Amino acid sequence: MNDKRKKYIFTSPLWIGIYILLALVLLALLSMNHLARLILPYAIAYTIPLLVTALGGLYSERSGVTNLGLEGLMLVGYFASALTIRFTEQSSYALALPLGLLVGVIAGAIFSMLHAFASINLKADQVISGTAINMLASAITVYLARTIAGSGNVRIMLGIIRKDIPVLSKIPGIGTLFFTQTYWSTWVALIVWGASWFLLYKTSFGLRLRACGEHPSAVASAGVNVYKMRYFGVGMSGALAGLGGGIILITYSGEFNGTVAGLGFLSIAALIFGQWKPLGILGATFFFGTATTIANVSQVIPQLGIIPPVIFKVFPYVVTLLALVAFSKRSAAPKAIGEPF
Amino acid sequence: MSHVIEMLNIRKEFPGIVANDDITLQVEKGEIHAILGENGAGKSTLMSILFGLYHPDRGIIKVRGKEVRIASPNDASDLGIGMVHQHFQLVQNFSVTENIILGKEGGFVLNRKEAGKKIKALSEQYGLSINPSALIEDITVGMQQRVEILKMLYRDAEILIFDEPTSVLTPQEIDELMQIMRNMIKEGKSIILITHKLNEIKSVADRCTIIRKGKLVAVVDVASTSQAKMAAMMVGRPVNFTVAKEEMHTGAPILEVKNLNVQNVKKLPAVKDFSLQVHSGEIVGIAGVDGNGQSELVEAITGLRAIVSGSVWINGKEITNSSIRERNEAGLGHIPEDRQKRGLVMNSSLSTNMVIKEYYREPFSHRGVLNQSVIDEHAQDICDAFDVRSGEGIFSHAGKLSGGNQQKAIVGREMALGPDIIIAVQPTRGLDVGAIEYIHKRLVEHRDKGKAVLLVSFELDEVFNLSDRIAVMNSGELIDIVQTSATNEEEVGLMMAGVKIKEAAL
Amino acid sequence: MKVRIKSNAFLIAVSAVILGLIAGGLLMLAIGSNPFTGFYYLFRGGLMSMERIGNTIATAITLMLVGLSVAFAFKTGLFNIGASGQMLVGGLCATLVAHYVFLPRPLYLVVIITAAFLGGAAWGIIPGFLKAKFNVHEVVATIMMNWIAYWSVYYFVPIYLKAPSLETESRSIAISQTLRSPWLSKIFGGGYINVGIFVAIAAVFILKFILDKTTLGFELKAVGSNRFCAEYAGIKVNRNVIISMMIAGGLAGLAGMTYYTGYSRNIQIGVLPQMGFDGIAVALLGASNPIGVLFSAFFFGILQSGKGFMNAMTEIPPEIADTIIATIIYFTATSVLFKRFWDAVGRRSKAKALQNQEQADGEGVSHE
Amino acid sequence: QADKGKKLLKVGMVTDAGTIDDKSFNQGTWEGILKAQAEGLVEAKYLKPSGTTEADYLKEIGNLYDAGYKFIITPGFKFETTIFEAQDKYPDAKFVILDGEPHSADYSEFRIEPNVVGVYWAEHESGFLAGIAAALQMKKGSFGFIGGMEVPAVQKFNWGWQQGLKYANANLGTNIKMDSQNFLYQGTFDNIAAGQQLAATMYDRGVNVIFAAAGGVGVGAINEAKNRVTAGKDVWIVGVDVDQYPEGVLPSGKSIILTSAMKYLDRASYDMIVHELAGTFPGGEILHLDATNDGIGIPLENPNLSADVEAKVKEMYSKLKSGEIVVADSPDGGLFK
Ligand SMILES: Nc1ncnc2c1ncn2[C@@H]1O[C@H](COP(=O)(O)OP(=O)(O)OP(=O)(O)O)[C@@H](O)[C@H]1O
Ligand SMILES: Nc1ncnc2c1ncn2[C@@H]1O[C@H](COP(=O)(O)OP(=O)(O)OP(=O)(O)O)[C@@H](O)[C@H]1O
Ligand SMILES: [Mg+2]
Ligand SMILES: [Mg+2]
Repeated sequence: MNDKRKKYIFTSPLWIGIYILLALVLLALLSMNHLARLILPYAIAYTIPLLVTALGGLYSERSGVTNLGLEGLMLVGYFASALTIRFTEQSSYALALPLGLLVGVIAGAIFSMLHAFASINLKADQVISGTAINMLASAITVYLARTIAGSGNVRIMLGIIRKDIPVLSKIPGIGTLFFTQTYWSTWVALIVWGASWFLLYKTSFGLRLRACGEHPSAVASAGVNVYKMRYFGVGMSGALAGLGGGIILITYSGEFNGTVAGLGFLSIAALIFGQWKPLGILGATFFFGTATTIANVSQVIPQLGIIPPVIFKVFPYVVTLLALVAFSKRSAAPKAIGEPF
Repeated sequence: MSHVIEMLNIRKEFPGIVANDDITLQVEKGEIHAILGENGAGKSTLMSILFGLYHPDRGIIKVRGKEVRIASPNDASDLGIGMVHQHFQLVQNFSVTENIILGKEGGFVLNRKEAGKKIKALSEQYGLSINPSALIEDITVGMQQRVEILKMLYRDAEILIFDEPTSVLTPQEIDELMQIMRNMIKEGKSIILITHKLNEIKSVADRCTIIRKGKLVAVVDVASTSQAKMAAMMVGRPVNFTVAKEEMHTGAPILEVKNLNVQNVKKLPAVKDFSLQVHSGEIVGIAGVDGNGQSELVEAITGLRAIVSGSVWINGKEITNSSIRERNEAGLGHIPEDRQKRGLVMNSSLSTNMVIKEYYREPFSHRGVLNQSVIDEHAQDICDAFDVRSGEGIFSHAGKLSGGNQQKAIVGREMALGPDIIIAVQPTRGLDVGAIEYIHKRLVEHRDKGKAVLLVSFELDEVFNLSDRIAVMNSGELIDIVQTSATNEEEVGLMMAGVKIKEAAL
Repeated sequence: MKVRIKSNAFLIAVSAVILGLIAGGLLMLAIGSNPFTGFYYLFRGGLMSMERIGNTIATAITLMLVGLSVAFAFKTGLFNIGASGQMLVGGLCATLVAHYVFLPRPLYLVVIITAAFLGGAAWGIIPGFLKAKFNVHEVVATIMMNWIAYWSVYYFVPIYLKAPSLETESRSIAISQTLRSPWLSKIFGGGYINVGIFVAIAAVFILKFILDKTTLGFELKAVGSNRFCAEYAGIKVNRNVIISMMIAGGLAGLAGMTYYTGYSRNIQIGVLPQMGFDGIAVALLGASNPIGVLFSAFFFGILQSGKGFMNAMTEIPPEIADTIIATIIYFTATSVLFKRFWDAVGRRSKAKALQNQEQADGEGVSHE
Repeated sequence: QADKGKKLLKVGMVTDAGTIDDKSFNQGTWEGILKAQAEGLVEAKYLKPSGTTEADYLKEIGNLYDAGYKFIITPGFKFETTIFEAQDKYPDAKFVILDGEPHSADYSEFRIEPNVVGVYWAEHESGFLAGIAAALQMKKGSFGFIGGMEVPAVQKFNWGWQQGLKYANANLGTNIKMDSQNFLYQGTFDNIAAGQQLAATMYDRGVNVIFAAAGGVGVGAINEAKNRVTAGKDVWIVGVDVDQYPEGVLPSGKSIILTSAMKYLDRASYDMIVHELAGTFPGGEILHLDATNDGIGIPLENPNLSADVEAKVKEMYSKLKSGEIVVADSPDGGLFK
């Protein structure tokens, strides 16, 4: 669907992402310091948790349930992964990481059922329920971390080792930018992204799910159980947010420390910024990832040092506000979002 | 004689109301069977039960002689039952194909092309001519209805239910629909038709089941029963189809609209170069099919929508760029189209709702501080005068009132403003006969006081009953304004379809 | 009839609180602690001496003002999760006043309150404006504003308010320039209670008055309940959205003032004040009613300030308090359950009353 | 019998920002207390404040005090004003403040009562020794520094580290490159992502050894080093405060922590407890722990340093002790920042 909407494409988040990318490629070619090479791999690493979490939000919101609880769901996955890895890494290091991610996914999905139950069965205010999820998650995970692991922190021994992709990494330019120094979790996330796009837009299941977010009674009258679809949507948001949390752990953080520092909320912003579309989300999260990374490393890059750091730091947030202003006139929000059925 | 459908002794209760009380419906194969009943009589409920959306508290359903349990629309669909709902069940930003195949996609991976072909073929077979790849939001209401019909045909439905299919169509589209129905019968299908329009029943139906307040009244043979008789059975008393109304002398123009151009949500022209005058002492009715710019016209006049060009005047004062409040103060009253969305604050008390346009004025408030007792008195007066009934009086939340009482409250509030002109949009939609009569009477009274009324209605009967003059709108244009006494339904119907009689006559 | 609705909200809040406490008790049991001991020390920690009561009140003051901010926005149908950022900016303005404005006490208080209110209001008005003019979702906008505030304060403080050696916070405010007042401290034996309590309580009643008795409140509530109807009625929806966010921001700004220049004596950088989020809970438990907020702020204040003592006396982690609060909010969100429960109870008792009455009438009058 | 009935000294600790097992400041302090507890000397409890304001700290001190913990240890300079208040408020309690001394909020009054001991460390000496050790072990290469916030203790580590590297280049025949862009303060103690990204960028630029004195930011840097070493690169981290060797351990059993610039926090808290029990609590004093009193140094065991290097560092250590070498606690002499 929506093949007719191409006319706006050049202002879409995807394209903003592509512009940045092109600019970076250009910089990489021009600059002796390989600025882009210094930034891009880490920007991608930072993007991925946002991407999968926003994708989770996409499932939920496309099925018609607002999910403000992504932050909390990420945290649950973050915690469950950390705990699993902490208890298995000694006996089998090779299996610990994938297992940890899996448990994170499951934990996120289970926890999200609280939100599903409240918003689907009880027709509760979804914003409030989502807020409760966030509060519950941050209180309970830290509580459990304290009682199970002894302190608020759960540290793991080693995350994923970055690898160059054979052959592809040898391609000049693109190869060095995208295929060197990658985490395997990044490819998992990208596969999830591709599969989600396929599921949502190319299958009958996706058609039904999206219809639930637009006009649930039409779906019901077509003989499809709207409750089940919405449970699936919310469950996926929990699972993917859990995955996002797990990826934070095994890529750059290496420890559960009781907070995902607003990344869940940022994912919601990316979901809206990306206009509830997989490509848009990819562009929006990539934008956040890159902008934040630039802000973080600007200190060590002399070319960037001349700009006051506060500019870098507020840049992603200001741009998001501006982008939302620019896109506001044609919001693609699912029509029945937040409405109980 | 074989019955394709038998619903025997069906009972369905909702909290506080028995929607179906021991109703029996028998439909023969190859017939068009009409169901007639007042608003809230329980027609839609009965059909929802047949379609598997509700489950009966009691009663048996037989399809082709076999007793069945219909637990979901899927079961209904498997039994060959299809339904076109009163409110279309279409996803606006999906394509025609996607809407039709939803729930019956056949396979996990979508094959839009294949489905599109099948739909095209079906559409040609029944003369529906539809573009499978168009988006619903881009096609007309009539076309949307065809999509609903195709949805049933795509599911190989043998028994087709139409719930008030004509209320959104032009007379010409109605004729086409009737033809499509006859085609379907020829193909061996059976049809259940729900409509409030007796002439339609007369024109296509074979038999008619009449229900009142959830109970079966009679099953009649249409050919041998007069319209008046059917109406009387439906309501339980002889029905007077017209409102008593005296001739009035019209005075100065109260509302003037000059060369108005307005865009719709999608930024397309919705009202084109529209001009109209409404004088004191007259009711002008705007006739037209839903979606031809009436809503945009009203919104432009009332200030809810920006005007592209042209001007609006009340009592000779230009209000084109005035705020909504300034227009209210200039003497404009407005009974909005959607009483739930615009008309009332559902989770506030009636008393709050009754001053929602006047709360800032003396005596309801003084220097920004509300005077609650005066407000309550005012609300009580309106409720008394307009017979608004509710559980907790003026403290009831507006959302707890029945539709008719909500509408009476709104009409009361607007009348209490003492406006020089009232714009009444669909003032009786979804109301029962009693409430309709009441509101019609009040509108005519308003006119009789020398004030003006601009009535917008999709019901030709209502327009003819109330209006002194009729303005016909099609695709945002004013086709013509005619004296009610000098025209008839056929002529107005043609104009609603866009035919300019005057020019055609030339 | 109004009374019934209110008591309904009250019943729901109480039910949620009880269930939250039970959930907390179960968690205590789960780690092998005695919940009664736990709750005993939790509440003792908040209330056992005048000084502790003073500290509890000091915590409640900030919670109350943030709670009012969130509740006020709720009334206009807006969800303000930007209270943290508004607190920071309001707090920063108050801190600047505290450092650079020297006036007689009453005048000084007026200036600092105004400054904090305006600072928070400025931070609230931006999302309000974006919502009104461009329909930008206020949830996203306020989140973005939080981070913009976070980083602005982060870079502003070290440059303009640098302490001699500390990088993590501004230099301290002279005690006479804080909101603490000697006579209050005397009553409460020290503690961080400050004149913010009067600001907070005044805010409760002013808001109550605005919402219930004024045309402004009438408009705000109408916009919040049904903006389409409000628009139709001639109420300027956009203006009200902006006003609502401005006042909400201002209230959060006042909360920032009480936190940074009353409870604390300097503004911390690198921290989004958690209270900005706790205020959501306060507003929800208080059913967005100013009086409700007053009580729920005190209740949460007790939990917040008692948890440390509980932790000192038992093996129960202080996070239990946050868990209780979170559970309460979940139960508030799912209050439909209680509503059904209490309605059923109500029906049954009504039926019973009717029955009794009929019996009293002697001849079981038939209702057919 | 009498021993059992005797009430143990109740020792409380209030943590600074971060958790009790921060592998750094809090943990070091707590380990000393735990040691005393394990020896049956005391009963211990730590409380984590809900914020980092003076009020939050004082509240937890009050909680400990009311719960009977009247010997309270607080790690970090952020407690200076807190203890200034507490020493008067709780005259019958004793306080140890690590890394600071009590003073009023406006710095107008520095006063230490007989119930308080302040402890300072010569972080610059510790950083100096770590610099010597790292330089000697690597011989050549490019070194860097990531600090958390720009606070005195962190700054002194940085300056000492640079002086150590310079000293080794000048006197011990090493060739360590120091580029100003590789010496920086991230600005927080908790941004793990930034720590990882900064370390990655530095390593990409050819830095071999990073001295990370940065709390959670350092955790990110350690993660990055682990990642690179597992991938076969030759990069290192120098730990801070405590022996961070275990933090850098890989599944192979090796650690990426070259050595650590330590200050013996555990020793300080333990010693203070022992003094108190012996009745020799040095109340009212401000202790300066440095090489002369074995308050700083690198770990006793450094699996990643060769025996030669360790011997050489010992030699330097004795020179520090004797005063033959003096390390400046300021950036004078052309140091970065
Ligand atoms: N889901 C429901 N819950 C409660 N009451 C309902 C529900 N659906 C219908 N009703 C009530 O049942 C009665 C019958 O409604 P129904 O929709 O069947 O009437 P109808 O004959 O189709 O009327 P109309 O001509 O207006 O379409 C009405 O009083 C309606 O308010
Ligand atoms: N979908 C629904 N769900 C729940 N209750 C409903 C629903 N529809 C209608 N009702 C309730 O059913 C009752 C009858 O509704 P309906 O709209 O048919 O009113 P009515 O009896 O026709 O009154 P009026 O003549 O004033 O329109 C009302 O109390 C209404 O609140
Ligand atoms: Mg009705
Ligand atoms: Mg109906």
